[in-house]
Amino acid sequence: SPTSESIKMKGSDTEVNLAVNLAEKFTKQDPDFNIAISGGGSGLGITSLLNGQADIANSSRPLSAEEIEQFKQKKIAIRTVVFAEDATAFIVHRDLPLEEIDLETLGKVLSGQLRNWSEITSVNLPINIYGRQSSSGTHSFVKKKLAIEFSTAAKEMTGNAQIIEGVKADRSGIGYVGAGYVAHDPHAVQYIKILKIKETKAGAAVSPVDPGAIKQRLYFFQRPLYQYVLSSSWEKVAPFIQFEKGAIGQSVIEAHGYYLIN
Amino acid sequence: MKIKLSAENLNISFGSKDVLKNINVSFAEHEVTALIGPSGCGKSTLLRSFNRMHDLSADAKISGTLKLDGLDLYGSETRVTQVRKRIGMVFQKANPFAKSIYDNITYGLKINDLPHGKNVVEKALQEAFLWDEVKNDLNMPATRLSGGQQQRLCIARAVALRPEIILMDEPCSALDPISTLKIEELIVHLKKRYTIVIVTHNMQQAQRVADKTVFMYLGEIKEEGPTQQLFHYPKEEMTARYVNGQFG
Amino acid sequence: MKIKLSAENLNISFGSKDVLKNINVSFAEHEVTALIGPSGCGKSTLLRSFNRMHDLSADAKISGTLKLDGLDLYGSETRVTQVRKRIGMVFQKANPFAKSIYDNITYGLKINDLPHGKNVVEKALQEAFLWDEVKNDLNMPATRLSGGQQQRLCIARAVALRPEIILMDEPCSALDPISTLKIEELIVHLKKRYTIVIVTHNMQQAQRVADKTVFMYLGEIKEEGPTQQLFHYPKEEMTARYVNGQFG
Amino acid sequence: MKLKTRLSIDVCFKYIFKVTGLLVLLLLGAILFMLIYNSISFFLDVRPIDFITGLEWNPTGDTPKYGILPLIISTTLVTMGAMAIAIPLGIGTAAFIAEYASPRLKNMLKPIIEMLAAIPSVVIGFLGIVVVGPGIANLADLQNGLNALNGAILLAVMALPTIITVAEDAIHAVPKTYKEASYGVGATKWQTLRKIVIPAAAPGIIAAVMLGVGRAIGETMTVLMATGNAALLPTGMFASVKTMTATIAIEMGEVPYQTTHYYALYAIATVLFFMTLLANILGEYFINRFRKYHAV
Amino acid sequence: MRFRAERITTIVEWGTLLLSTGLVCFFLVIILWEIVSKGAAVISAEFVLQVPKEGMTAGGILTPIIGTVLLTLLTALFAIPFGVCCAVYLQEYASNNWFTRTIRASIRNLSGVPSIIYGLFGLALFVQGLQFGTSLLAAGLTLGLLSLPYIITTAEEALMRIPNSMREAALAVGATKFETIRDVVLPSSMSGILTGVVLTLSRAAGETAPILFTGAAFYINQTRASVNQEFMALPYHLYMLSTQHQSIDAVRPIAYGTALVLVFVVFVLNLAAFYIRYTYRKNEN
Ligand SMILES: Nc1ncnc2c1ncn2[C@@H]1O[C@H](COP(=O)(O)OP(=O)(O)OP(=O)(O)O)[C@@H](O)[C@H]1O
Ligand SMILES: Nc1ncnc2c1ncn2[C@@H]1O[C@H](COP(=O)(O)OP(=O)(O)OP(=O)(O)O)[C@@H](O)[C@H]1O
Ligand SMILES: [Mg+2]
Ligand SMILES: [Mg+2]
Repeated sequence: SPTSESIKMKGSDTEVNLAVNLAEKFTKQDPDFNIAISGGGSGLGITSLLNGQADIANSSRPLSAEEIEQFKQKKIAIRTVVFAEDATAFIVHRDLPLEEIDLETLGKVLSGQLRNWSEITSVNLPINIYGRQSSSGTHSFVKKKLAIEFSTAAKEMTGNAQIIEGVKADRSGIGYVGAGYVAHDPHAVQYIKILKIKETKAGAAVSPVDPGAIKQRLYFFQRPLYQYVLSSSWEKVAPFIQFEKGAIGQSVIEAHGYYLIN
Repeated sequence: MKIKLSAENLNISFGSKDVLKNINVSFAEHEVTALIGPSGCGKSTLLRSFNRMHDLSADAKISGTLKLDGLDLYGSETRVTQVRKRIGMVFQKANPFAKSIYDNITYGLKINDLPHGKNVVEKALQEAFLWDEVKNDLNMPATRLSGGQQQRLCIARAVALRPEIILMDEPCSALDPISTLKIEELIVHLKKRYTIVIVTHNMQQAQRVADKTVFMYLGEIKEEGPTQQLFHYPKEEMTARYVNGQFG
Repeated sequence: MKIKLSAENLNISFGSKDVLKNINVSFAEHEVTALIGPSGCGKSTLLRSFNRMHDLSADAKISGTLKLDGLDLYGSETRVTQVRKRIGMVFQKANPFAKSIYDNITYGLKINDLPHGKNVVEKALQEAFLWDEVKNDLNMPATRLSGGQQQRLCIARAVALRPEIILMDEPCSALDPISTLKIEELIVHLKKRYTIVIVTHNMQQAQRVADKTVFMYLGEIKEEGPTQQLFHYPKEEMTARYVNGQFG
Repeated sequence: MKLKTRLSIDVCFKYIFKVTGLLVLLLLGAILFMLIYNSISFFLDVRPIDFITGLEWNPTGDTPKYGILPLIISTTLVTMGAMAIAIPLGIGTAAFIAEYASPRLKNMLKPIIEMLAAIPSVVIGFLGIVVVGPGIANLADLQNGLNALNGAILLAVMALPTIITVAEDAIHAVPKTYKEASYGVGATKWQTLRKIVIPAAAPGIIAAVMLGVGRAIGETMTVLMATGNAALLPTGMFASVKTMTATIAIEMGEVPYQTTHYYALYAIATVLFFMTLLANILGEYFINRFRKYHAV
Repeated sequence: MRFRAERITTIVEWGTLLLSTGLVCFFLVIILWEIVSKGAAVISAEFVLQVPKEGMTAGGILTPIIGTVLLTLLTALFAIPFGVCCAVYLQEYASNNWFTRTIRASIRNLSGVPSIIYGLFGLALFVQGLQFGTSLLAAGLTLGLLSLPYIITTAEEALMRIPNSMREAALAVGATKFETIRDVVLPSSMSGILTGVVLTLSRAAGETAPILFTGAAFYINQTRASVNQEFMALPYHLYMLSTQHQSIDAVRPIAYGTALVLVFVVFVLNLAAFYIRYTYRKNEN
């Protein structure tokens, strides 16, 4: 049967845990289903498609013009699936007296122009930035959205989880992670705080964990999550994609703190 | 008397070091020849060249002709394994295999497709005066034997193959006087069938066992001749000084 | 004659193996004493016990009293380093340090805070009849010397410290007759100042150099006495067989 | 068996050994080729001098920066920190085991060292996250213990067994006769150890240290997990550092193949390769200098 | 006076060495204590025999255990024959000239090459070049390459320890070179070679960096494996659980359990090496 053929799924770290849960649930329905899931980042997923090392690429960003060109050159046909919506949350330590932040200030913080919390809050602590490695999809997403270069003092953590760990322990830390990572982790919420984002200084503050706002696309750092599938592999992958869109799949996505497609 | 083994114009060097210089020597059948000379003069080197042990040293350069019954030992058609089967060797340092005593004797026999029953082993060990000491421990690792026993085992191993020539490099250096005496008896006994060349530091030993003695010095043969003549009426002053300037 | 070094009721065992049994022996000042006996009888073990080399073997058990000029060598107040400085040792196997020839001699001098100039080194090497052969290569690694040269270097190293006693364990076993003769001369020369104990397998050597000879057998002292008497009028039959049943 | 058969078997195996041998050498040689080939591709885009002396590593910026100096300095810092801990401890322990420990103690210590060596680097890295990191943060009153010191401590633990076993072997291999000779002229145990045993074992000990250095420079997982990975010029042992190996491990996952950034990672690997090579060659040089004293 | 000073220095000297030894032991105790005390809590038959569940926050680690076992087998299959043959070639056949000396030095250096570089090479050669894809095969070969220099050097050392007089003994009774190697050289060096092999494999089993890009996957939903598929491996699993997983606190106990199993696996391999060395040594003496 085609489903017993092994499927390779690679890509965004943001989506990898979700994919694992989906695969696990699907295996219960179809015990022959055979999948290998890896993280590594959106870029890895997409290049793996190009190199024939994956059937599905999870990506937290759209294809770049360059990548589209590469697919064309290699005559590789792919199909795009948007299967969830993600919001990037900015987190600080629970004790930091800061609830919301506007884009301009956030940009200054992350680019290293502001170096001490005293410039925007009442505490005198140096700002510690917990970021992702430069080639991560989330990293480039935030960078592009804010149109800044990250401070070179930013720590580069190898995953969302490490960022949360870092900020948890660091009163002066700020970091960014997929909203899903914090929304449903009761341990995390004890120690960290999710900042509300204002697009302008006067604008309304929006939380990334507010489903209503996300649905209305009000949160500034929100983005669709993609799955790119090799057309040649579509047949063996299709049942899984169907499953994602079905009732169980959708509930898993929600339970993970991501949002459904309108 | 028939010449069994000979070297003509033999030169050996290791790297840039000349160790043997234009050696001409021959060993007669059924005789015992002793090689004497001060330490480092090249006795072992000469002996080892006959069964092509220098093939192992990459930097050894050998020129000249070595012959066994007219067979060119280093000829391109000559098979080194056959040469070594015909020329047995007992080394300066005892080197038993890390096998049982029994297997030490049979190894060479098996390799060469010779009979290797228990009686063959017993015979070889008896010839080397070792049988009585080890007959109940034939399966013991040979490495557990004492130094002197190991040396006799190596002699037994060589003898078992019934070679035509036995080269012995100081076979008694690790032995006490009584075992030494036994080995000397053995040598005298063996020469009826084999041709024997023995390196020794011991002047008395040379006189007791050797028909002919060759005196080497600094890589050259200084003098050779019948043993009694060489010891008692040496032609060279160097020889006289070496054989007399000492013991008893 | 003054007793310089002595052992009373000495027993030594390694693990469960008794090697020396109730040894009583003494060595007189300015005399050469030879220890003879078949291989494995315990000569080296006895010699090594005097400068406490067995401290290195964990399984060595020693009982009895060893005295140097009345000082208990194994006493709790006795410093082993001082014992060893006063009792020089030349080992059965030559054991030069992996240093230059020069440093081999000066090492012990430096350790003991003694003058270690070039002249001291030269003197020591001359006493061991090695100076002429190495005077141009003092910085050469000692390990490159020939076996015999290494042994003489070890003698030089021991002599350099001006010990009171020199213990020599077969110092000539690796030497050619000429070097042997030189070492023997050296021994006879040294005994004017030092007390010397020498282990040898060579009966002639014992007779040439020793004032007194001790014959050991299986860990016991079978007989001792003035050399000439022991060799020519042995009291024990065992002794007679050992000193006669062999070489010319 | 007939002599002819024996001789043909002999020749046959000679070729089998030779061919497999050469094949292995070829494969291992290909590693160097791959490094150089990809590095050349990189240096077609970026000038070597900018690469080696550049103070900024930011390959995904709007104007990508490929300065490797911060990474080299980070690697050096962590390695030297590790060696400062591991060399004295290692040689001390080796000497203790070889010269002072009773046979029973020795039989206990050797397995301990081997167990330490057996622990995979990822486990050490894990402990860096859960034990050493928080420990450092507590003691030094830092927000976060993921820094160079953490990496150095962990690498020291990883390099120690190598240093100890190799050095102990070397010390143990010093012939007993050397020691006897030294005791024979009245030297104490300590003097013998320092002046005879350790010099005689020097080649082995230097080899040990060099192996340790090589291991520390090249260790990936531990530093990846424990040093915080900030691509800055490090300001001290408490700074987060991003070593060369960690850079490769982090970024290779996400770079598109055959891009400048991809080649840049191979270029880092090449530099890393030559750093370890240098350590080894230096070690070799000293080994040869000492070995001539041991030539028989 | 001098006597007392001497005794004090002796104590200080001795103490220094004892202290460093103590510290080294202390490191091991800490490591083991941390892993065993926290890991033992989650270890059970289920933990070892079940696949990961609930997004790897529950269940066991059977899949990575299987992956590590297969990976190590593959490594052994590739590295042992090639490594030993290469060592025999270098030690017994190749003449000792500048060429072989260079080769030998290169091999020594290769054993010092960082494992991540082998990962890069495996990616370039096996995954991309030979089109094995990210797979068990590619990763196994990569680890095999990584192991080769170790196996070659330890095997060469073992061969080198066999004194020439042993070879001469065989040659002198008329053995051919191959017979000498087969009957005398290899048997005498077997303990050394085997010990080196097993230790190298235990090292390979614990490696992470070389499999990062050559075939290790974050999650596999099946326990059956084949050489052209990706796999889970214990060290990679631990790395992922401790740095990449979404609920890092929820999986921490599993991470400890994984660490414990991993350490157990390599310890068992080491014990095997220890045993081999011990029995052979006993037989040799
Ligand atoms: N493989 C080798 N490489 C270099 N030099 C060698 C080699 N074998 C022997 N020599 C040198 O050749 C010379 C003669 O050595 P050989 O072993 O033949 O002496 P010998 O007469 O047997 O001495 P001894 O009585 O001490 O055994 C010595 O100077 C030795 O150093
Ligand atoms: N460290 C040791 N452990 C166990 N046994 C030992 C040790 N040293 C010596 N022996 C044993 O003690 C006995 C006497 O040895 P020793 O070396 O004193 O003999 P020797 O008389 O010097 O012989 P040789 O003339 O062969 O040198 C031998 O049986 C030997 O095996
Ligand atoms: Mg010789
Ligand atoms: Mg002795």
